[in-house]
Amino acid sequence: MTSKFDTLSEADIARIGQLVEALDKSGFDYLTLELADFRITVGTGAAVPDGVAAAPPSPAAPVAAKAPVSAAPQATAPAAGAAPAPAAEPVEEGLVDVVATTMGRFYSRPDPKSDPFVTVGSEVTPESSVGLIEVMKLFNAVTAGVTGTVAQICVEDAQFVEYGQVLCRIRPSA
Amino acid sequence: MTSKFDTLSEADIARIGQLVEALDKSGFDYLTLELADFRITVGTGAAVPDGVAAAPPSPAAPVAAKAPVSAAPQATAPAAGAAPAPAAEPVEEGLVDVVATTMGRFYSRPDPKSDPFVTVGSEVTPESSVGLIEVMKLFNAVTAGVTGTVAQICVEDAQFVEYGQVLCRIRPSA
Amino acid sequence: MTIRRVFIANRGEIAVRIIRACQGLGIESVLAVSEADRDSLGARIADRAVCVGPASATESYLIAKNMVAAAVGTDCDALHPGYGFLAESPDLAQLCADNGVTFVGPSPEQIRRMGNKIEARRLAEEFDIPTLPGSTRVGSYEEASAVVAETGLPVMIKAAAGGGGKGMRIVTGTGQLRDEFARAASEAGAAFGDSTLYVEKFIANARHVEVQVLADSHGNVIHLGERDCSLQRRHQKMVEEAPAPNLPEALRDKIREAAVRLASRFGYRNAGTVEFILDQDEGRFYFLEMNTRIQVEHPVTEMITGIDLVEEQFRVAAGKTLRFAQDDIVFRGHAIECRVNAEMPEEGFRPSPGRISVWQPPQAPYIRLDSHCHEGYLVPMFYDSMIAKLIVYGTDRAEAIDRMTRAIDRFHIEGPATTLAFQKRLICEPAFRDGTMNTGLVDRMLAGNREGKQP
Amino acid sequence: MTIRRVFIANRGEIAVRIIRACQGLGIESVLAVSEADRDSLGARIADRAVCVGPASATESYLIAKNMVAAAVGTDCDALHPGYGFLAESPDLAQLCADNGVTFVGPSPEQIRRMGNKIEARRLAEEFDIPTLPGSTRVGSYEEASAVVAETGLPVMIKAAAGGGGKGMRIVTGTGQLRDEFARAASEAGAAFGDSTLYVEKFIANARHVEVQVLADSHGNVIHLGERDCSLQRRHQKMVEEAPAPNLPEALRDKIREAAVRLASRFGYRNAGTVEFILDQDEGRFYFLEMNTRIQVEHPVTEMITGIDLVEEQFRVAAGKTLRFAQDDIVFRGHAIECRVNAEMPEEGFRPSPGRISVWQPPQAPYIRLDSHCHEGYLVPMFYDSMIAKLIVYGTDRAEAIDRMTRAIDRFHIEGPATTLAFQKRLICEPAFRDGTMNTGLVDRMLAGNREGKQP
Repeated sequence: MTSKFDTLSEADIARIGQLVEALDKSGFDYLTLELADFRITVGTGAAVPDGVAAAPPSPAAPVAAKAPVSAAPQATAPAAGAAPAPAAEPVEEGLVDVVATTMGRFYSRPDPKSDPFVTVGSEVTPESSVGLIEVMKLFNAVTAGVTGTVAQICVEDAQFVEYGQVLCRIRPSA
Repeated sequence: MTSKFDTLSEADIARIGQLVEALDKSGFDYLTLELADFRITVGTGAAVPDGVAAAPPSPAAPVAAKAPVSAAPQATAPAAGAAPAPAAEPVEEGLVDVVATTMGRFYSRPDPKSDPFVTVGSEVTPESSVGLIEVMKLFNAVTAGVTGTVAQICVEDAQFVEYGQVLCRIRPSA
Repeated sequence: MTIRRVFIANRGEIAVRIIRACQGLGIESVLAVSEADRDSLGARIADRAVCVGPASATESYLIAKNMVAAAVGTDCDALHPGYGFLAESPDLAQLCADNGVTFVGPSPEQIRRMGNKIEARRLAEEFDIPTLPGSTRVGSYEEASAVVAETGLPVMIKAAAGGGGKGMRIVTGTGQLRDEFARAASEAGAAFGDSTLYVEKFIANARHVEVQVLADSHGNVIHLGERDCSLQRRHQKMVEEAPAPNLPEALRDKIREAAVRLASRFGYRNAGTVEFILDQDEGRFYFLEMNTRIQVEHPVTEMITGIDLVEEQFRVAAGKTLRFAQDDIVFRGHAIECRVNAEMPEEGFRPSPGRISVWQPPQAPYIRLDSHCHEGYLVPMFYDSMIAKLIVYGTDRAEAIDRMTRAIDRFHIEGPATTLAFQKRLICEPAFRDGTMNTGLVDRMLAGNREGKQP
Repeated sequence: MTIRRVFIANRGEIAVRIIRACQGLGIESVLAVSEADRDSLGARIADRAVCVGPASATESYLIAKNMVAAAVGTDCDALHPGYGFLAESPDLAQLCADNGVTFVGPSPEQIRRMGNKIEARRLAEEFDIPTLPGSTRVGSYEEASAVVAETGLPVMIKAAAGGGGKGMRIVTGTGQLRDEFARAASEAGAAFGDSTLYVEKFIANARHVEVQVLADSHGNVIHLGERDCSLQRRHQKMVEEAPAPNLPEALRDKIREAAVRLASRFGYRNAGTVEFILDQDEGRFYFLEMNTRIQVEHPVTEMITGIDLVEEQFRVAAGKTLRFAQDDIVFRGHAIECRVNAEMPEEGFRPSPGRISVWQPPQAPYIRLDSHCHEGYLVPMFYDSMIAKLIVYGTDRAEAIDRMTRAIDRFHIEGPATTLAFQKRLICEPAFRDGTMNTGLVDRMLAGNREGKQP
């Protein structure tokens, strides 16, 4: 067996030193750095709780150890857009999410022949419809809720959306 | 098994030295570094509770979630004295542990009528016996290994001791 | 017709149980989750989880059209309702049928008819299955005594409107009937604003015995033995076992045969349970109702038969012929289940939701745990309080009881309070140990024995 | 005499298995651990763990006097040896006896006699149990042909000194004997510096069938059916099942009866396994050896009988009478076990120790996992490479095979390489599926089929 540090260059070692210094100057208690096959922890006091509290491997759950599966669609929808956590996608500051008030099929236009209710750039008022959600032939209009301009459309026409899924984002007018 | 260091190159040792220096200059308590097949921990005071990395709650183990059970005796011996981790008991600086070279029954005196081999304060040389460990009527002398004064006796006469258990601690003479 | 992807319209341990059956059969699973269940174990192990609404069940798990819309929207060809929620909703089954989704259960018609107690009772009588004498609504003393003349004494008089023992009276002597009737009527009126009463034969020494049946769509029906669920608190089952102890073999056969007859004359399909009340003194049994779904306590039947009931549900729902004839079923040993609820026995069993800080279940070859819980899991306040089903198998009933007792001792849970210690007391009761318990045991213990305060 | 506290002189999954049996019986457990096993799962769940030496087994788990000294030193009244290590050491059993510690197993004398292959063979013959013709050492062609005259052809000639197929020759025709003998002798001489050979009847189409017996100290002996362990790589079992498939019932009964006769004529006590080689072409079986301990593959027997073998070991060791007569044993369904080893099939199955980064076993009612591993566990390099036993039950063999196949697909392990994918290929082999495999299957697959490289 060759050097354990084969995977670590001199530069890496130096950088680790820098990290330690940087952290030292900072007011933080610990730093954890994880790469593919590399993990470093520096800190004071107790060791870093490894996210155990949040979602621990469950005795009952073979797969619980993996990252929590978001309830976001995996097949039919652009998952990121549908993920509950805004963090799922870099979101521009100050945009307002318009979310699905019920799960169902999203329609971006009143009928196949018409134009979409809104497109990026459309001006909207709180009452303007941004789309319809159909559940068992029952259509529910989704309204913008704010006055502003449509900045992003996050779902496609005729896509199945979940409850709470972000449909579009609006830049409120100042 | 030959030297534990077979798997570490001179260069490795040097690099570890750098890391230790970096940590030393800093105000931190410990540093943990994990590579594919290699893991290092540097620290002061209590060892890093490496619970998360080394011993996570196991799907297979209902009780694995509880704090790692030290292999130290729980019933017959003063557990703290036997615990492998030095952290188990505040230990005076610079003392040398004399540990059990085999598991068995520890005898502090050559025979019930004699005085103990050593008591706190006794002067010892590397060859001095500090006690006997009996396994199936076979008695093994345990020697001090250093020159100095007995500072602590950690086990009782006729107590069952584990392999590696600390029997006494010696303050080496300068 | 084969099932490729199934939508699971449920949550908690049964969702996990169903997903694992899917994995075992190579069927994809899509799980409905409310906002509160997004990160549940079920959501983690399902191939996909779909948020169908907010935490409140009435806005999520209880909306049939949403469930079916979600099943269709996620391209599922079947739907499993589990138990509770919409499991016995004819509408859900109908919506599935209308939308070309295979409902893993009986037909909407069968659910509807068995769901109607009067209709179910009529069916049982039609198939020559004994039903409880009386059980009719009475508005006056005269009507009441007419019923009594037919049923004989003792009878139970209770408010037609409500349950929970309110306005409940046991009448043992003819002389008391008039007074008891009057008191019960006024109590009922006061409690429910409706003084209509219900009179039925009272069985003092009763046991709850139910038979698991399994039927395919080709007219084949078998039973998988019976379960005894006599340990109930206010009609809530706490401990179940299979087979039923202390049952004369001739009587056991009669009960099993009656259940199969009901299911087969009725043309029933999929898994179902026929519930009976057993009069231990007279050695007679009476039809109570039929549950047209998989039941909470199905694991005890699985333990003594070696058959995976949920897997078989999928097979027969897909139109396959039963893989077993009645003679293929080998019953062996004894199984007991405790429903572990997050409740405080010492405070009237009020729910005790919250974060589970320690979860260390016992493990051994003959211990089975069905649960969706784990350390760090937050037991939500929105749903029922069952957090696990602890099931043990023994070569005989005594071994099963011992194993359960030790298993409970080894089950460490911190965070929510649970019913485990109380259930340990139950199975250690002499009446249970020697198999002579009846449906009144739990409530008697609670009423009489105040150590109930420190279970 | 009852057992209050037991010392477990073993490690890994069997230590965990034994500790859980103790918990089920209310027996305290003290586990021997080497320095490498201080933090093992066994150490965590045992009531106490005692460090008996450094990591190297020869300095820890293999020192009989230390084990007994530790048992005495921790006030244990019994010792369970598990399998491997000192499980079949007469010295350990003797030391226990000398120190008043109940050995959970047979007497030292019985271990010693069955441990001596010549003696064991003599005993089998004495009890009229067929043994393999030949199996004698020969130094010259003349001796060899004398043996052949008695056994008939074909015969196998192999080096008496070594194993691993070195200098192994199959002789089918009398004409070849002289040449083959010469070649084998010179090969053996070259390889082991000893040209002595071993001649025995060669069984081309052989299966490994073994019978589980259980005996108390009052002369009662029963069998718990047989296991088929024909899937072996270089005599290492990889997949085991119960019952043995494709066995004419008459033959099955004969084999079971022979095992019981051996154990009872021998006066055997505790759990044991009698191994036979089955000649599928001639429908005959021959005694191989008797293992005087619990065996790795005991779970498949537990799955089809519902009996906890380790618990029963403690009962009979404590002097209790067997709880079962032969007729009480109900065999149901089919069970299969895969020994999951941390090995690289594509590199000649060399061990692949290391840290387990992902450990997600499949879970379902009829899947059982016996293991000491968990995420974050470092598989030590000092001991054998078995990290788990994956066991499934099915109502029949086909269901068990399907269940195992899917269970393997669902078992996610990262860190060490494992044999699982290879075992999936094994159980999917047509010869295994239809139960016509023989002990040569695995090595033939490895020799022939080079997809073995990407299992």
